Formats: sequence, structure tokens, C-alpha cells
Amino acid sequence: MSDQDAVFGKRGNRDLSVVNPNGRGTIDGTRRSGPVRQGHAGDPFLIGENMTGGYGKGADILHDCTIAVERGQIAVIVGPNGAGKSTAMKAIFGMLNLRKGSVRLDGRDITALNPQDRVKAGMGFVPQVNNIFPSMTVEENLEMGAFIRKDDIRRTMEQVYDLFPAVAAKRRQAAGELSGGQRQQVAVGRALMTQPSVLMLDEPTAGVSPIVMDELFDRIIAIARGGLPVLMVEQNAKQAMMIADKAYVLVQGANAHTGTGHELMQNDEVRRTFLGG
Amino acid sequence: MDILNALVAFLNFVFIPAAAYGAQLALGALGVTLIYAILRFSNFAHGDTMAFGTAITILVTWGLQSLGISLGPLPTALLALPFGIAATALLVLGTDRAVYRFYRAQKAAPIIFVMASVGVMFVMNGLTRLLIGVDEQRFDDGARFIIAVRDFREWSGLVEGLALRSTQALTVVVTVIVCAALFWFLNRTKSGKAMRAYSDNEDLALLSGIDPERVVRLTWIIAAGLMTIAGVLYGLDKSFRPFNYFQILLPIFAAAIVGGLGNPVGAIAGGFLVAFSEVAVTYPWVKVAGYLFPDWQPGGLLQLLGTEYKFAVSFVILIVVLLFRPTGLFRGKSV
Amino acid sequence: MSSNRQAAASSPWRAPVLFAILAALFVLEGTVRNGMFSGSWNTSLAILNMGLISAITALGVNMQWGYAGLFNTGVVGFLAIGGLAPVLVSLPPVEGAWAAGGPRLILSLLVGLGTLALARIVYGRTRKVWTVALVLLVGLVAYRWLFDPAVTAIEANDPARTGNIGGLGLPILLSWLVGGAFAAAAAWAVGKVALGLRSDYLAIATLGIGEIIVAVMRNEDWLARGVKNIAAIPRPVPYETELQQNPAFADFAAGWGFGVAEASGIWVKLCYMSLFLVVLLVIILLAELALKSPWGRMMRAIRDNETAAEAMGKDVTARHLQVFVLGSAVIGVAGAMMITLDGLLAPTSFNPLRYTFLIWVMVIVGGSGNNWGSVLGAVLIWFLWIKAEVWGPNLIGVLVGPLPDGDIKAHLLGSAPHMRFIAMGLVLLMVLRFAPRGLVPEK
Amino acid sequence: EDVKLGISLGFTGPLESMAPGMASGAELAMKEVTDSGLLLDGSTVTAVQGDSTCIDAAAATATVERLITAEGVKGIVGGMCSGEAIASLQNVAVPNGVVMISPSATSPALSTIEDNGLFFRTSPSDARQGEVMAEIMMEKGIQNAAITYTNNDYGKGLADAFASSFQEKGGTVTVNAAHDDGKADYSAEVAALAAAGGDALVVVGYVDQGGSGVVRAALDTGAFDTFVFPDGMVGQALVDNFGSEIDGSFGQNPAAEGEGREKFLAMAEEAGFDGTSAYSAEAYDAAALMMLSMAAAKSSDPNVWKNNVMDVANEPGEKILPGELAKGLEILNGGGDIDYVGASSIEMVGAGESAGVYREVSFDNGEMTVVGYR
Amino acid sequence: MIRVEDLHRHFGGFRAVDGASLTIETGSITGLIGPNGAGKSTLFNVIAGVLPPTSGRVFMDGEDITGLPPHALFHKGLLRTFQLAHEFSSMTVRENLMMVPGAQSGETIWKTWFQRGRIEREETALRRKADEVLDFLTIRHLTHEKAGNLSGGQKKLLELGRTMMVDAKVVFLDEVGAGVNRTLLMTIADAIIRLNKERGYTFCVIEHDMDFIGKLCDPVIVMAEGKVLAKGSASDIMQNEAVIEAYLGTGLKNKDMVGA
Ligand SMILES: Nc1ncnc2c1ncn2[C@@H]1O[C@H](COP(=O)(O)OP(=O)(O)OP(=O)(O)O)[C@@H](O)[C@H]1O
Ligand SMILES: Nc1ncnc2c1ncn2[C@@H]1O[C@H](COP(=O)(O)OP(=O)(O)OP(=O)(O)O)[C@@H](O)[C@H]1O
Ligand SMILES: [Mg+2]
Ligand SMILES: [Mg+2]
Repeated sequence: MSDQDAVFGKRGNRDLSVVNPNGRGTIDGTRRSGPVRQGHAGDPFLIGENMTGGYGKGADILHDCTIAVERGQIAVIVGPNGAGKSTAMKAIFGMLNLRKGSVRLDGRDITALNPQDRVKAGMGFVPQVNNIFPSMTVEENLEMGAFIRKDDIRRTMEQVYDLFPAVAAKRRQAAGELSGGQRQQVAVGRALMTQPSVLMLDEPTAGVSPIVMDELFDRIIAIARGGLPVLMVEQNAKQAMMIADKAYVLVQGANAHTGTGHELMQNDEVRRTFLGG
Repeated sequence: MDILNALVAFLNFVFIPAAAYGAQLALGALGVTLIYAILRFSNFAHGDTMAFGTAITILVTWGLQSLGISLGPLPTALLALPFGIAATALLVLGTDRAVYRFYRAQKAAPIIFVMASVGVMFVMNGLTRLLIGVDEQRFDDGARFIIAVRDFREWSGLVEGLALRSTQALTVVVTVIVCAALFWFLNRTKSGKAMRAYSDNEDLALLSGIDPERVVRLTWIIAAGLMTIAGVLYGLDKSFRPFNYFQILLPIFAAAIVGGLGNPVGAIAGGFLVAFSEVAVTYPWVKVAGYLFPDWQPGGLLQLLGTEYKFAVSFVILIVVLLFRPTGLFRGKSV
Repeated sequence: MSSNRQAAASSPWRAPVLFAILAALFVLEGTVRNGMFSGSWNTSLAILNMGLISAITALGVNMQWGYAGLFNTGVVGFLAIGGLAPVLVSLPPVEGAWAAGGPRLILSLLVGLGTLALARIVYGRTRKVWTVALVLLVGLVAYRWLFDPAVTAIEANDPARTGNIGGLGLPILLSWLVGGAFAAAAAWAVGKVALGLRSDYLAIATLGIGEIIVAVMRNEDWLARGVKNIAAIPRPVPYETELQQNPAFADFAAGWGFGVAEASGIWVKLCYMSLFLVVLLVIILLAELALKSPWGRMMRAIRDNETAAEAMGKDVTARHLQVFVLGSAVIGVAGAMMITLDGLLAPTSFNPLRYTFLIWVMVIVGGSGNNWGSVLGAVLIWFLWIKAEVWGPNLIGVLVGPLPDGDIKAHLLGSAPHMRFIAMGLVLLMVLRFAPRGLVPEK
Repeated sequence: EDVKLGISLGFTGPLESMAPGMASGAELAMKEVTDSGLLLDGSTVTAVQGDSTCIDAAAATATVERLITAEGVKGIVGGMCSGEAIASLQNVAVPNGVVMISPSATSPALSTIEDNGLFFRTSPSDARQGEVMAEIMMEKGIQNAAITYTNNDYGKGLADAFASSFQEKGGTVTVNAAHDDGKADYSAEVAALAAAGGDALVVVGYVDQGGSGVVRAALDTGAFDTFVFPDGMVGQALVDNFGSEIDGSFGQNPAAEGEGREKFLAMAEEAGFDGTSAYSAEAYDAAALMMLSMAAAKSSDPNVWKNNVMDVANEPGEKILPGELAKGLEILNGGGDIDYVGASSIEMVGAGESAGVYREVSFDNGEMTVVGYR
Repeated sequence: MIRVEDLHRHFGGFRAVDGASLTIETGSITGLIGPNGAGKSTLFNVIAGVLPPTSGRVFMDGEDITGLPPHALFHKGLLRTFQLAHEFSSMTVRENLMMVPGAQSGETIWKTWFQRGRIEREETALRRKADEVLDFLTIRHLTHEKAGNLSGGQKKLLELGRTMMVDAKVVFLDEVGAGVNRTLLMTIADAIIRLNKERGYTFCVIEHDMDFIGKLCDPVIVMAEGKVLAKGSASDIMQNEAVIEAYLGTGLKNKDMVGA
């Protein structure tokens, strides 16, 4: 089932019957990883440096863009729609080919790794869209989050359920049948299950109600303070800035402003043009 | 009223044959559905791959027979089956490597996969014929009947006879086992869940650390097993002729679609629905009615429609079923 | 991501170059004689003519799939029903058939249709299943009471030679239009029931309707003699034998340096070709006009996202029905043309591999959504389909050449005809590899 | 001169398992003639195969078009199924003036078609065989029978012919139902036949196609145990498939008294193929007829030798059996007259159709034995 | 404008909308808020004809529109946007807009054959209108981009843009704000107000951003567990204990750890 089917039922004839377009990916899963190289001394935990690139053969979207996050910190990316925030996240995750620049994690240069191997290297990611398995139950969604883990996952799962009680009540329901905000909670829950060494979230709070959003931010702070670096894109910029140790403003694929969340909040121009007054 | 004879006539001519045929279709549809759900296309090469697997199994069976190895009352082909599955798995994995992988990497439109599978169908079609020729081959041995008509008549003293071929029983039993195993695998094991996850959302599966190529390989191997088993059971029960394996593709697809493509329960239900509607709707009830109401002398055969329309009739039934269940027999979760 | 590649792949020269290559293939087939080509213009043109008919069929399928995303798996049925038209329209009337039961037959068909309509109205008014069932039952009995004797009488009318209801003796070209109308009517009925529901439903309904139409044509002898076939269907072009007896034509042929038999064949084929080309171009013109208009934009939107299109005020079901009927009508025209070209209606020949799946291959190889692509794909695939008959066995000859003589070699050589499929499959895979989005992709 | 003869049969498609046997039959005759060196001053005859697909009229037309206009064949053994045969005859053979002799197409439509005298067939006429079959059954005391026929013009034509002559003789046909070849399952058909009942089941089909499938299912369910087999079913394959299970059944196929068919079978065995496979003998006869007619006309031009086909096939003249083509050629070269009997006892009536003599066979103790000729 | 009476929509045993009754006054901008899973989108979908109700009625201007298909509602002037953007991904952004207006003569197939000139004129007008909308949404530079290639927020803008292509009576916006830059969101709010004032559109807006709701909406309806929990002005609602309890919350608990 694709996203829309959950609400609208299986109507229409498009592409179905003989082919099954639901859940097709955009990432080339057959690509093999290249070698891992030595990183630079004094790097942050995760850094995408001087990234330049775009989708397929199309024009460049990112222009010499640098994003980094330190251990135990929260880095937030903000910017207008279409600035390239999601693209930067994907670039860091190896989902598009960089023409220039490198991505380094924990002292290693992982620019040549494919996304699968980055997951194995400890990166966790919640994409902005299509971030759940719609026909699997909530519980199975979480299990899939823990796919590469070998240890007991029940404790982590309980923690996720504690965090999102609305979802816990629906653990046997197909995730595709949830409301928009509930799905978002499942998506974040899935990433938390991975117990990654760095967590990347693309607009985790889009569509969730204020009370849940607060919970979520709380949780993110707790996670980061526990030592797990968090890199996220946010449009709920005011709240995000409040908790950000480091904030990036992207405009047209390039770094426009960088600083601590507090600094940028003070900056009038940034506040007016990007954070909504 | 002679209920016993009526019942036996019904069992012998409608129920048992339709059940065996239904099980054969169900196994085929299961393979089609699996590939549809996980690799996202309808595999037109399914029938011809079934023929290939069966051909290999037949060759191995002959080899075993010439060595004097047999399974007693069971067909020797069961011993040869693993070889057939292995060879078919190698073939489909090779095909995947040579054909489909390219399109996967390209993210080609799914319909392109379908057309590529038509190309593969042609090639397999020729390959099987090069391997074993076009003629009919019989390779069943062991006991033919569990219940033979004559014995049944003697035993029961009824006018009507009842036959149960061992291959029919075998087909149904194997189908049940295979389905149960597949269910268990998909819903309970980690690899099975990974397959479902991949089917649901490829990118996210990859972001969860599931290796997509491994899922694809696994799918092909399971599909190869299903195809070979289906093909061999069908060949044991009927006979093996490569052309028939293309012809069976249509009912298999009908079964898979009516059950709800991508849904294993649906595939099974669809298989039985197609088989029973083919047999039951065109069945002339005159004999059964004769036993039930001995005084009634109907003029005709009490047949709804001639057998020449059997496939058409089964389609009408399918459509009517869908009218009342517009989402297919089983929608639920796709694989 | 893929969309960028799409744009890159469709250079404006692509289609013309590919068409030129295709034309070259036909010229080679007409002039060069070697292991690959036969060097006969007759062969070349014969392939081309059937290729053009395939192209029209492919256009119809492309309308349904390429424009609207409707998966029609019953192409064979619509071709067949179109093929009925030349028989019913253009064959001379059968003596005695009409008298034997014609009016009664028509009446029974009217009663049958009337029953269905009545059932529908009753259902609409009362919503009671039992009353509807009753109406249907009474209607069915009346229908069979009228129908069965009429059919028996007609089929008893000289069954070895005729036994069918016969035609109207009208011009054959008219039957092409009628073929389209037949198919459109069938499509309308199917679409009314099946469209607008879920996708698989349409696939299975069309698969079924294809089977049903063919089954009816095979088994209802009164209609078109069933499996006993109908031959000698009138032609819109002169007969070769007539041309051969025409001295003026013999001179004309000699002027071009052809034997009269050969020239007559070529001439007839050229006549057919012109007719087919006219039909093809008219259909393409109309289709392109529509496609390049807001209508085409709306169809693309519907194909792209039905839910959103519906919310934007487009009546998706009605549009689907429209394009389904139009596409089927085109397929029906092609069916009538094909039967005219064959001069024969043989219901046993309508099998889905050849008339549904091969057509699909044509559409997809050509590039779905693109009319010129469909034409290119159709003619090319048809050419390959025919040539594979020669290439396959030649290929195996080359392949087993180095093998030592023996059983295996003999077996392989004996299986040479099956290389037809292998060759076809390999070529198809190669074309798809070279152009994974079709030869001329939709822009 | 090297005379080319085309063989246009359905090497792929539903009847693909019958085509190789037929092609071998035709090639056997050509080889025999070539080896004799007696045709038209030592001409050789080569076969050019074409795949008619049996069901695709357009593909068959293209194939025959190639055989005639590109390969320049002087005659064609084929087509195999009536539809494609009609199409290729009308659209290619007649316009180009090339003879087609079909070993297997039996459609009545072919009798009435405008063929300019270019079409013949060596398969027997339905009407005659139907009558023979009805006669045999009556003699065996079978009063009511069920019929199943393969759903094409051969099956339909023969089944109808048989039904009417059986009823004329006082028999009852309980059901006359079709089966399709190459189908996945015949339970429905057998269920219907069994429900209708009858003392015997007449199986008008092909032995390596649906015919055997129906017999198999009928035996297994105990629906029938006596079967009647017309020409498409009678063959070694039947015995191989069913052995003694069909004891008590019987049938007939065209073959003259004298050793016509036996000789052909022996020759086929020597050449390494199964001569009993359906229509193999008829294909041999078709090719032989062509070459004999050429010899009689002293020309390989089909427009000339088409007029000799009837003479060569019918009385008066010396009877020629398979393996005696050299003898026949010699007589013709000497200006004599022959009556080609061949493997399937050719007798041309009307518009080039074969009338034929039938041999009656019965199945006992798992073997097929010849009972007599009629 | 819209009146909903005792509406129920159940999924299996689950009551997503459980007896909701509400009215949307003509000319108002009504806000609809509530916790995740409260049934807001489901309510929208029932009103917009995408889902049939289990029971209950929907009226528009006093006329019963329950169960009418979406395309019919569109022609009555009822438009909606989707929570998960439903763009026509293989069409360009401009085409996405141009396809919206109904009653285009170019959408009747025979007119495309015989009335080319008229279609051309209509197209030119439409193109101009589409470009105005694109300018307004600040995505004019994306005119020829395939809609599928837009960023998440840009797709949301496109959703909104489509409603501006025709003269609607009432527009349902399902979380236009989610994923849209806050500065731009305020511009959108201005636009909504302008459409409301100048063209008389009635709006019903689902949104989780309380700034946006506060700026825009009067009245605000709060849903929870499929029922209407409260209705009132934005400021009243934000004071409402029950609403704070169920929906708004009281802010971050971990404030102490921020910036540590
Ligand atoms: N197809 C479905 N099957 C089963 N339950 C469903 C289905 N669609 C929605 N639901 C349930 O109905 C409830 C209401 O969903 P709805 O989408 O209306 O919520 P919402 O108020 O829009 O929430 P959000 O703010 O998160 O978008 C949810 O709990 C959801 O799980
Ligand atoms: N798959 C794609 N192919 C081509 N171009 C794309 C693709 N996805 C996004 N783009 C383009 O890249 C640019 C940046 O997109 P991106 O998704 O990174 O924006 P964003 O900053 O995340 O915006 P938002 O806040 O709206 O999510 C946009 O202009 C968009 O048009
Ligand atoms: Mg984004
Ligand atoms: Mg919602």
C-alpha cells in the first residue's frame, strides 16, 4: 500500500496489476561501497565538508556546503523551502553522488560508502517523507529499525512506546493506517530503535501536535546529552534554535549563517527572514 | 434418494479433481504473488521457468530410475526435486544478474521489468525445448492410486466409483506444507520480515540496514523453489509438455489477481476459486440430481454452460466475486 | 532522479534516426539476400503491412496505458470483435439463413439486452436483489426460448459450407469503422462494470472479456462459423490473379523489370500499405492533437495521481471510460483491418500471447505514452518476430558448427525452430537494455 | 536442377509436438527421390522449412511469402492448421501460382475456396471417416456414445460428421462437447462427459495433445473404459501412454490394405523417427505426390504439374507404396500411369481431397492390432 | 457554509470520527486543531467525498452533499489540499496549476480537433494566471521543474497554489504549514486573509502551529478522539484547560539541559 491508499482505498488503475509501484525506492541498492579512508585530525564526529552535488545528472543543488555535528551535541539546519536541507542530509547519507567534498565519520572518510554500509557504520536517518513501512504493523516497523542489532531490543521498544503513548496503543495496527502525526512518531521511533552512533532527522516534528513536539524535543535533548550526536532539519525553527548547540542556515545550497542556536536567534536578519519573526 | 452415490459422484468428478487443480494453481500463484510483491513485477516467465525446473527434475528422475533408486510408493521425482530446485535457482539468479539487476540499478519503470520478463520467457521457452524437446514426457512412478475406482466400488458396493490418485493427494499435502512454511517464514523470521519491509518501502529498508540485493536473491531462490515444486506436481499429476506450462500461466495469473496480487492468502484462495469455478459451473448436475430425486427425469444435462466456456465462466465468476469484494478476496496486508 | 535521465535521453534526433534505421531494415529485406534477409520485396512489404496493423493496435493500447494508465489485458478480445465486422458487414448474405431464423435471432438479442437494461433499472429503483434476480431469470428464459431454435435453424443451413447468419454485402472499408464501433461497444460495457474500481479488477475483467469474446467466436457457429473458419473475405484492393491477366499490368511490370506474378504481389501490397498508412496517420493526427491539448494534460494528471485529479474536479471514472472506449475502438479498427488483410477469420488464431502480450511488448519497447514510439516499436517488433523464424535456426547452425557430430549436435539442430523464441527473447532483451525506457520515450 | 520444396508447419505453437514428425515424413520422401536420381533428369530435391506457428495467420503468411518469393520453392507441404493454411493459400500461394498440399488441414472451407487448382490435401475427409467409425461401433453393438472433440475445424468437422451418421444408424449421442488442446486441466470436460454417460467415449483429438489428457482423466475417474479413436489418436504414443488400460477400445486410421503404412513405419524407424506420430504418413504422401506429379508433367513449374496431381493419385495405373517412389518415377518417366497409394492410401476425390481407405485397429493386452480394412 | 451533523466514520471497530457536529460559517477562517489521531483528516476526507461516512450528514449552503464524489464537490466550489502532498509528479509545476480549472474547452476531446484557436486563447490566459500564482508563492523559478522534484515544502506551496487557480467558495487546508518555512508561512497566512477578504473564500484550516492559528483563525474548533472538544476564539481556546491538557502541553520539561 502506498501512502495514499491508507486513506483513499485502492482506487484506480495506475500501474497496478502487472506491476507493483508501491514502495519503490530511489536509491540504487546494487551500488557497491568504495574504500574507507583515514579522516582528518581534529574533525567533528560527523562532518560533510564542502559538499557540492545534485540529483542524477541534474544541476548542482548543494554548493560547497559544510555541515558538522559534535559528540553529545545537537546541530540544526534551517532555511527556506528548497534550500537544499534535505539534499544535504541525503548527501551525508550517501544517497546522491557528490561531485566535490567529503563525508567523514568518527575519524574515517566514508565518502565512498553506499547507504547500507553507512547504516552498518552506525548512522541512523529519518527521511522527510516515506519514512515508515506502511503495511507492516507499528511493532514490526520498530523491529525493522533494530534490524542490524543482535542484542535484545525489547527494552528500547518499551522506551519508544513510553515516549509515544498514542502509537503504543496501536502497536498491532498497520502503520499506513495511522494519522499523519502518528506516522511521524513511528518514523522517529524506528530510528531510535537503531541505537545509532549518530542520529539524523529530517523534520521530525512536521505535523505532530504541540504536546508531542515538546516531548520529542525533550527526548532529543536527552539523547544528545547522553552522548549521541543529533543532526536535524527543522522548520519549527524557534523551538529548534532553543535547543541547538550549533545551527546552520542554508540558502540555495550554500551555508548562509552558522553559529550557536542562541547566536542566530539574536540575529535580527536571520530571525526575520528564516525563522518567521 | 441415494445420497451416498450422489456424494461420491460429486467428490469423484468435482471435488477431488478441482482440489488438486486448485492446489497446483495456488502454488503457481504463490510464486507469482511473491515476485510481484517483492520485486514489483508480474513475472511472465513464470510458466516457462516452471517448465525448466520440471525438465531438470525429469532428467534427474530418469537418472535416478536408471540407477534403480526409488521412493517406494512415492514418485521418484520427489527425490530429484532438490536438484531441480537448485538448478532453477541458479538459472533465475543468473537471469537476475544478467537482466533484472541492470533495471533495478537504473530504477527503470516497473513495466519495463514485465517486458524484460517476457523476453526471459521467450528464452526460457526455447531453452526448455532444447533441453528436453517438445514431446510429452511421463515421469510418474510409484503407486498411482490411493483409492482406485474398481476397489472402491467393490469395497462400498456403490454404483459410483471414487478415485484418488496419489499425485492428487500429494499435491494437496505439499501445497499445504509449502504454504504454511512460507507464512511462517514471512511473518516470523527476520529474513522474511526483511523481505516484507523491502516490499513496503525499498529506501527505508535500505536505511534500516537491510541489504536489498540479499532480499532479491532470497526472493528468487524461494520463487525458484515454488516454481519447481508447482511444475513438478503439475507434471506428475497431468503430464509434462513444455507448451502446457505456458498455457497454465493465464489461470495462474487469474488466481493471483482475484486473490489480490501480492497477498499469499489471496493466491491460495484464488487458485481454488478458479479451479472450482471451472469445474463446478460447467458440471452437468443431471447424474447427481438423478440420485437425489430418482423420480425426476430432467430433459437436458442440467449444465449451466458448456465446458467450452469453462475458462470464460470462471472469469465471470471472478468478476462477480470482485463485484462484491472490490478489493479482491483478501486485501489485508500485502506480503 | 530518473526523470533527469529521461530528459537527457530524448534528443530530438532520436526518433527520426530510429525510423530511418527501421526503414533501412525493410529495404535490406527487400533487396539483399543472405543469411539475415530474404531479398524479396514481397516478403518485406508483407511484413510491413502486418507491422502497420500492429502499429494501429499498439496505438490503441498506448492510448489506454500510455495516456491513462489503464492496463488492458484483453487486447486479443477487442481485436477479435473488430475482426467480426468484415464478416458481418461485407460478406455476401447467406442464402436461407435469414429466413431460417434471422428475425427471431435479432429479437432474442434485443430481449437479452433489454433484460439487462431492465434489471439495471429495477435495481436502481428498488435495490432489491431478489426482484432483479427474478427479472433476470424471466428474461433469460425468454431469451433462450427465442435464441436456441433460431440458432439451431441457422446452423443447420448447409453447415459444411455456411451455417452462419451471413453478412450484408456492404463495402469492406465500411467494416473497418464498424469493427471500431463493435469494439467500442464492448469496451463501454466492460468499462461500465469494471472501471473506476481497483486496478487489478480491470486487468482481470479485460483478461476475462478477451477470453469470453474469443470463446464466443469459437463456439457460436451461427455468428461466424466458429472454428470452421470463414475464408474469402472481400478485399478493398485488386486480386493478384486479376492483375496478372491484365496485359496493361504485365507491360507495366516488365517496365520495372519485375515478373508479372511478383509485380502483382508487390502492387497489391502497396495498395494495402497506402490504405493502412492513411488510417494510421489519421489516428495519429487525432491522437496527437488531443494529447498536446489540455485533454492530454488532464489525462497525464489522472494517470499521475488519481486522487488529486479527482479532488481537482476531474471525473476520473468518466475519463477512464472515455479513453478505454477510444483505445478499444482503435484496436477494433485494427482487428477489422487484420481480418481484411488475412482474408480469413479463424477464431482459433486469437491467442493472448500473440495478440495481447506481443502488442504490449511493442508499446513498451517503443516507449509508452508516445504515439510515434508505439508505431516504431510495433513495426520493429513485428519485423523481429517474423525474422526470428529465420535468424533463430541460423543462429543455432552457427553455434553448434564447431561441435563434434553426434547425438547432441543432432538434437540441437533438430530443435532449431525453437531458436525462434530464443532469438526473439534475446533481441527483445537487448533492445530493452539499450533503451530501458523504450526507444522513443515520452517527453 | 535443384528443386526446392517448402515445408510450412507449426514448429512452434500448440501443435509443435506434431510438426517434427510430419517434417521428417516429408523429408523422407524427398530424400528417397533425390537418391533415386530419377526426377526430371536427375534433379535433386531439397526441403526448406518454415514455421507457420499453426495459429498466427499473419506469421504463416509471411513465412510462406518467404518460402515462395525468396526461396523460390515449387510446392509447399503445409499448412498444418486450417486457418493459416487458408490465409497463406489465398494470399501467397494462389497469387504466385504455387501448389500447397496439406497433410493435416481438414477445414471444409478449404474445399470451396478459390484455389485455381493449386490446393490439395492428403488428410482424409471427415464425412467418410465419420461413417466408417459409426459403422464399426454399430457392429460392436455400441448404441450410445459420448463425443469429445478438439476444438478446431478438424475436431468439430469430424465429430459432427460422426454424430450425424451415428444417429442415422440409430445410435444415440449423449453429449458432443469440445476440449481445447494444451489446457492445464480436463477435469471439467471429463466430469461433463461422465455425467452424460454412454457405452463408449469417442475421442476426436490428437494423441499427443488434449486427447490423451481427456482419456487419462476419464480412465482415472472411472468415467469410461471403452474408447473409440479416430486418426488423430491412433498411434504408438497411445499404446505407450495407456498400455493395457485401454483394452477393449478400438479405432481406425487411413491406410490401405497392403503394406503401405507398415512399410512407411519401417522406413521411418530406419530414418530415426516415429512414423506413427500423427500425420507423419500424410506428410510423406504430400511430398511424394508433388514430386511424382512433376515427373508426370515433366516440369517443376507448379502451374504445370498441378494438373497432374489427380492423375497420379488415382486410378488407373500401377499402385505405388512408400519406398517405391523410384519405381513410380521410372514408370512416369517412361510415359506410364501410376496410382499413388502411399502410406495413407491416397484417393483424391472432388476438389483435391483425399477419400481414403481406413484400417480398423483394436487395443488388447496393451497392444494395437490391425483388425481389417474398409 | 458547511454544516456537519453527527458524523461518524469508523475503521473496523475503531471510531476515527465519533459523532462530530460542527458548522463553518460563511466567510470565516475556521481553525481545526486537535491531537494526532483526533480524526481531523478523516473528517476532512469525509466532507470532501473521499471517504463515505459511516453515518451522519454534511450540508453545504443547506444542500445535502453527503457522499458526493470529490469532482462533483469541486464544481460546487469545495476545494481541499492534502496533508501528504499529492502533486502530479511527472508534470511541470506550471502544468500542475493549469490543469486545475474545470470547464476548459480543451478538455473535450472533439474540441481539441476542431477548436484549436479557442483552446489556444484559453491556454494563454491560464498560463498567465498560473504564473501569477507562482510569483505569489515565490516559486516562479520552478515553473518548468517536474513537480516530483520539488522539496517537501515546495510541494505544500503547490498544493495551496492549486486552490488559487479557480474561484472557490470554501477551501479545506490540511496542514499547509507542516514543513513550510515559518517566514513563508506568515506570507501564506496573509494570502489566506486576502483571499478571504477580497474574494470571499471561506477557509477551514487544520494546523498544529499555534502562531499560525492564532494569527489567522476565528473561530477555532478543537477535536479529540473523534469528537468536538471545544469551540471558541483562538485566545479562548489557548486558555482552555482541557485543550492544554490534551493538546497544547506546557512546553519543554528539559529546559534546564538546553544549551548546557
Ligand atoms: N484506513 C484506516 N484504517 C484504520 N484506522 C485509520 C485509518 N485511517 C485513519 N485511521 C485512524 O483514525 C484516527 C484518526 O486519523 P486522522 O488522520 O483523521 O487524524 P488527524 O486528526 O488528522 O491526526 P494528525 O494531526 O496526526 O494528522 C487515527 O487514530 C488513525 O489511526
Ligand atoms: N529528486 C530530485 N531530483 C531533482 N531535483 C530535486 C530532487 N529533490 C529535490 N530537488 C530540488 O533540490 C532543491 C532542494 O531540495 P530539498 O529537498 O533539499 O529542499 P529542502 O531544503 O529540504 O526544502 P524543504 O524545507 O521544503 O523540505 C529543490 O529546489 C528541489 O527542486
Ligand atoms: Mg526537506
Ligand atoms: Mg491529519
